[in-house]
Amino acid sequence: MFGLYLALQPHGIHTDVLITASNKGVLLALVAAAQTLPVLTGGIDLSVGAIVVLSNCVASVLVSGSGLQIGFGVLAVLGSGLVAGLFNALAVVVGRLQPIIATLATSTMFYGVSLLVRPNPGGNVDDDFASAMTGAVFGVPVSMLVLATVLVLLWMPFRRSLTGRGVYAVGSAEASAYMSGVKVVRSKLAAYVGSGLLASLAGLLLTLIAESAQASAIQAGDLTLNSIAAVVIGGTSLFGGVGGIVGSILGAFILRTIGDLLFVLSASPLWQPLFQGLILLVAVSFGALPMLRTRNRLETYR
Amino acid sequence: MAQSRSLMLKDRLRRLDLPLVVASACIVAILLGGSLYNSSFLSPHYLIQQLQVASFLGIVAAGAMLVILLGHIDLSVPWTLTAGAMLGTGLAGSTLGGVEAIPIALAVGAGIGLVNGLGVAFLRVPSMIFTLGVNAVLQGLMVLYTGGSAPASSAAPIVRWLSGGQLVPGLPNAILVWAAAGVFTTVLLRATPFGRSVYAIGNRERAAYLSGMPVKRIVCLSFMLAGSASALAGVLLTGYAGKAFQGMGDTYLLPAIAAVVLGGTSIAGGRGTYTGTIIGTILIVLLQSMLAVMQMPDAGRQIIYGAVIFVMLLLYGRSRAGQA
Amino acid sequence: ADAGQCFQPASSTSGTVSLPAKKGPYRIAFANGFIGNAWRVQMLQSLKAYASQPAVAAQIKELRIVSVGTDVSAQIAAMDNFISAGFDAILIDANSPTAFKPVMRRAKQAGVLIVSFDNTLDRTGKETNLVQVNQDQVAMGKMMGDWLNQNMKEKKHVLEVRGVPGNSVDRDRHDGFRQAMAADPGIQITEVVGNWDDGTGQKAVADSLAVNGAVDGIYTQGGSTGVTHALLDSHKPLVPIAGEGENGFRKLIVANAKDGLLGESAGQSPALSAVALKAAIAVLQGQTVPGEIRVPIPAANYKTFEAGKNYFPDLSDTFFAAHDFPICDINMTANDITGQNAK
Amino acid sequence: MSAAASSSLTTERQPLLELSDIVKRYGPVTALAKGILRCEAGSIHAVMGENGAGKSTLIKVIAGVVAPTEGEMRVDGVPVRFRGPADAQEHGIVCVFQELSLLPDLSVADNISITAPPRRFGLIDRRAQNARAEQLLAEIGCEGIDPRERVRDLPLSRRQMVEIAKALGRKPRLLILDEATSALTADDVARVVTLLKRLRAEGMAILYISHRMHEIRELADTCSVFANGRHIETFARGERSEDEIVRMMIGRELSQMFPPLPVRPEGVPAPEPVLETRDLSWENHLRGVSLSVAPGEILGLGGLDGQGQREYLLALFGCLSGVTGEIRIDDIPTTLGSPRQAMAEPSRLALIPEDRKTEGLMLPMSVAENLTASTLSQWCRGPFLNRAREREAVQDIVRRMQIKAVVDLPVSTLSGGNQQKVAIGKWLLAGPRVLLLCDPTRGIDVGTKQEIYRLLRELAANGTAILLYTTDYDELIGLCDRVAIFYSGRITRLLTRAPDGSGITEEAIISGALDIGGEMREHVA
Ligand SMILES: Nc1ncnc2c1ncn2[C@@H]1O[C@H](COP(=O)(O)OP(=O)(O)OP(=O)(O)O)[C@@H](O)[C@H]1O
Ligand SMILES: Nc1ncnc2c1ncn2[C@@H]1O[C@H](COP(=O)(O)OP(=O)(O)OP(=O)(O)O)[C@@H](O)[C@H]1O
Ligand SMILES: [Mg+2]
Ligand SMILES: [Mg+2]
Repeated sequence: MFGLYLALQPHGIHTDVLITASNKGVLLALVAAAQTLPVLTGGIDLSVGAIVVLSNCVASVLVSGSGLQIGFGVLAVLGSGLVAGLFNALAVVVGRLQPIIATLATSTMFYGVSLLVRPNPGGNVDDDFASAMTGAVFGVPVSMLVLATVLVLLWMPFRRSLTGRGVYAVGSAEASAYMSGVKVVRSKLAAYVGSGLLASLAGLLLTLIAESAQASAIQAGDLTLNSIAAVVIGGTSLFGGVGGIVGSILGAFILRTIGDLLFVLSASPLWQPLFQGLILLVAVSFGALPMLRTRNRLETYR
Repeated sequence: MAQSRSLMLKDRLRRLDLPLVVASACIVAILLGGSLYNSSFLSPHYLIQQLQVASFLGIVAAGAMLVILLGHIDLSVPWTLTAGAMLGTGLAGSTLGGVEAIPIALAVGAGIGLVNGLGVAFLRVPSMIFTLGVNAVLQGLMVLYTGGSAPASSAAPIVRWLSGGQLVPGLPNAILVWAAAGVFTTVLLRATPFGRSVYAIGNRERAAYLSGMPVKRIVCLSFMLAGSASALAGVLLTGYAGKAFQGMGDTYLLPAIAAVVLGGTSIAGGRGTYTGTIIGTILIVLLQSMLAVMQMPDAGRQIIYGAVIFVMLLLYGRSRAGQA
Repeated sequence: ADAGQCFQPASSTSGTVSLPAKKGPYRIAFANGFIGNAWRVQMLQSLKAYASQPAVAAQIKELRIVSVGTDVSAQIAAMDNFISAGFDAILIDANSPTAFKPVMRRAKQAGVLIVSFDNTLDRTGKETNLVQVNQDQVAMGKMMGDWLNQNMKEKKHVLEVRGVPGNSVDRDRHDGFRQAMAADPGIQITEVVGNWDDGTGQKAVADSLAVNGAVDGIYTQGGSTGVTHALLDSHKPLVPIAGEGENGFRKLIVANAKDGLLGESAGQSPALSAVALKAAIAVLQGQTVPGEIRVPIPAANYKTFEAGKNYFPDLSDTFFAAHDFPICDINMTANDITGQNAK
Repeated sequence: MSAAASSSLTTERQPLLELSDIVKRYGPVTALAKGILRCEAGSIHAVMGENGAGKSTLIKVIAGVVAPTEGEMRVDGVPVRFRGPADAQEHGIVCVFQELSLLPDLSVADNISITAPPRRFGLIDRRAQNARAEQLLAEIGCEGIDPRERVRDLPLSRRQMVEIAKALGRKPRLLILDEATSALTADDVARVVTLLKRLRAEGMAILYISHRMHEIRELADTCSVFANGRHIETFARGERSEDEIVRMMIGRELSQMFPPLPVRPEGVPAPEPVLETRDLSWENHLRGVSLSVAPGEILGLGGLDGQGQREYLLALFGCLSGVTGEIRIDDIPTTLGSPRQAMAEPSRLALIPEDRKTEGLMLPMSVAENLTASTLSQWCRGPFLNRAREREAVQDIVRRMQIKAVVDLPVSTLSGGNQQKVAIGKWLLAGPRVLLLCDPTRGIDVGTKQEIYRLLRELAANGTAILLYTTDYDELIGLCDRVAIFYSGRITRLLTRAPDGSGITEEAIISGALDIGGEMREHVA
């Protein structure tokens, strides 16, 4: 689909198009990746969007000044995501709250904090750093490199680690996992904290793209919903235990491309939302096809 | 036997009443706390007004709860509500004085619900994601509808009467409509095979299917009822706000879910009562309203709102082990 | 009326924009953000209505419109797409006032004209290719405040219904209003958040009236119809109310003015999109226009309301009555706009 | 306790595990009132008791899944309190739980080394892990299972073998099997038995729970009997006759296990079949099954596990799509597209599914609600449920089936046996013409088993046609009028009981199950 979109570009593939397309694609991809971890445990994180916005606001305050200050700023941003994620994790693991509703509550709080950090839109972000991170090296968008790094250095090892497999185990059958001596607590903690971390990375990227921040509840909500859509399109089961981040990243790019198709197929503005909605609906329904194929009706019931 | 009866009593307490008790206590606490800030939080006028506003959310929550009991969720509430309101007002002629807005809205809601139901029950797309897509489609349709044919949007007098008028002096009719919806929901859930099946499906869909329950039909029906509930709330809302407008449903999705869960319904399905949902609704509405009129930066509002819900959940919203 | 009157500078210091003249007709794009409310829909329709007027249509080879939703990065990407697709000018209604510095740089390099309106951008000073078309939000807030000051019987207690928190338009209108109110420090001002949304506004005002008691005047940034209904339903004395430009609001004022519901209605006009297009064409033709264009605020009040002219009994409540700018030669009738079918 | 018994217990050797007066309460329910146990290295200790006796609870305490309410537990004489299963495993105590603890979405290999996989550079080494799984599976004679396969795709019996392999992989000092053989076929059981004997020889302590007397007879060195949560007696093998044991367990004599078979008087013609299938086929699990069952007869479906018996029952009950062939009810071709259709007139089928926890019951709902789940419309007045009538029916069935339960408590609080009774009782209320049962006595104690056999015979006598799939040869021989042996989706033998009672013999069943004589066909996975 992405290819189709690029191919349909009236003026061929232009690096700026590539860069901005990948920037916004990677942004959603990171949020989708963040969403994937809790979903794999059979949970969900409705606060990823809020965490993105929160770290966006934090970054717009801290990522400026000398190289050292920028470095600390970045760490602080990731830290904010880490703390938010930890908060969710404790709510789910220690508080034993249903993730969907617990993160619903925390997202409101995170948004509130974002408003504290940034009551009015704005912020000063180091131009050079921003343009460096949102530019390209040898024609490869830096954001893509960041994404690749996350995949290779974080996800792949994690998936092969005991805790990582614990995440799948818990999502597959929590009671059995517990009975088999799987480190239930550790795995769940890892999932939600990791989610917060990736979300804050997305928030950082957003800040560098926009060189500013705005505490927008709408954007938080949209990001969360899109992340869930991307995860599902990417083939991760909302019941947990099946799927992975790679799929979600593809899902994110597909989702973004759905939006971009509007540029090439110039639809009348009033029809655009309808088209996008329909394509989204079709896209998410594709995941259902295997279900339709099973001949044993029992298997289609939980 | 006597011992066993005391058993089931304890069990009842453990299963249902704790949320109701805590939530009710919380309502009282909020009111008292508020009355320290401003005594008129206890004035009948204010309280009635809250009930009137709560009736819209309460009706939406009735539908949301039905779907949640099945172990599903309906994220298409915002634009189902809006579509019901806009089409209801837009398509209603003046012949019957606009009262046909209600059947139209109910039909629209049921239609949308049917689409949701078919997608969830037959295509087996996870409800969370399918209803999300349907919501997007509906937004597109409504944009097209407003843009295409600038439709009439002001509520007919009779619709205004239905939500603002007072059949019983001092009591806005919206509250009566809510009461009716409440009775309907409760009877449906407690005293009909349909209701029993809803709980069964929510607990173990496969066992329900093997017990010969018409699982798919019940899922579809539930989504249709939920859609109609949202649409009905939409019409009442036009009556209250005087007009139907895009985005009028945006502020109802999350509060509805919160109300259902704070009312003690398990988000995983299979457990919960509408009585609880009513209390949860009132709790949410009061909380929102009081925070709205207290003079404080919006950041504070958001944090307090989230924190209160969070603490309530900690008090009784926990999933028991073994349920895993 | 010539363009000069239309393109009034915000201030003498706000500079001008002129680019080397290009030969028309032009390829112009509009990167819209959110679309899910009546104002946005009417704004799009006004744009198309204006663009389809023969004189204007002659100047336009292509008018490409996309609505990208609320996501900042998506809107930035949209602009980059248009830049690289070689459009002559790009209109935007920005999702964020501050998020576009980088893409503005790229537009400047590519020599593409950017015209932002409604939700405009915070200038950094470097943008020589940016024209901003708006109504002065601060002035609008101040205008409302002043009108209330003149029309309130007593001046003890005022209710201010604010917009979406964290949004710059809300910030500006609020500042303007407070400037006006500062004239009389004795006034107690109660604030509630209305999100520019009828439902939210109505609920907030109803509750505030019930709890904090009657007021002497109300200023609402938006959702005026809902706010007015709240006042009408509250059984409290009707007081002057300053609000937005919704047709429904004006209907209510007309209906209840005799009972003391005096009303001032000045709104963000959806026709700003048309003015923006007009400005874009002007600059592309080589004219020099102010960098910060401030179109007159289309205000009307209970004295000046006139059916069929500035309010429309038979049109939808959600229609925004301030739909034209005569001095800009933008005089589409309400029907021109609503008649714009979806094709 | 008899002198003999006590003397056999006073061994000077240090016991590996010792429990004294363990108590476990779940809120109001006392699951275990007096848990006493003593396990020694190199010996197999069998725990017996009827359903709800507290065996599983005892096991869960030992395995650290639940913390005891009272009492002390000693490992190598040292008092211990486990924080969780992980903790118990540190002490070398490994358990195969009655409710399997496998992870359906993970591969067999993943499951087998779930906690301690082979690693390279700190990361899980897939290849080594598969090799390890293969070797462990081979040890228990399951070369057939592919380590890469998802557990979800395995039949229950295979899963139990995987579960056992998983337990072995943890090099336990004390291995606990809680009804781990309940779903296994005879030859799998044989494999497990030889394995356990070897492990005992290697000095492992084994705690073995089963309702199958002959397994215990063959394996156990020591036996402990539990009844309603209390330890009754512990004795060495051969000290007690089986009748004595049964009496200890269920507190009464157990007369003949199977009810007497009916004898049809001369001249009375055999009744017309109510249900008949003509070469019924589905995917590659059913390959043209033609069979018919008449009112009053119990037709057994035998053969190795997973030869299509399950699918046959599911097909009849409308759970499979794409079934070819013909189903005739009263000799009229009928389509059964869903359970709803199957249970309606004229067929009036009922299915007691294989897995009561996920298919038969809605565990969190009350016993009463479960019992009436299939017949709601019967208890309606107008559109509304008539609680009084519903209650009556429930009380009646509870009495009739002697279900030990408070009807308003969640069915999850019942023991396995009583849960199964509820699953069956639900369908008795529907008064089916044809009753399909899928291994209904799995994990059920002798007493309850006998009740169920009586019940089935009684139903048959009243004109119900019964199709019974079971892995237990004794049931086929003792209970069934005819037995159809399945092999890779076909029927290889149809055994009919001769008037002299012969015709259905262990030899016939086994040779049919292995398709000896029939041309060999590929085995269906
Ligand atoms: N039956 C059960 N089913 C599912 N989860 C359970 C069950 N019983 C307990 N738990 C959860 O598992 C937690 C203990 O799990 P576990 O023993 O894996 O901790 P842990 O991960 O080993 O701790 P750490 O990571 O610090 O070593 C309990 O706190 C509880 O939340
Ligand atoms: N989680 C629980 N809550 C309440 N009661 C329970 C729970 N688990 C078990 N029980 C009760 O404890 C008693 C013993 O249960 P347990 O499973 O140990 O019996 P069992 O000997 O294993 O029976 P079976 O042979 O059927 O497995 C039963 O009466 C059961 O109802
Ligand atoms: Mg047991
Ligand atoms: Mg048990």
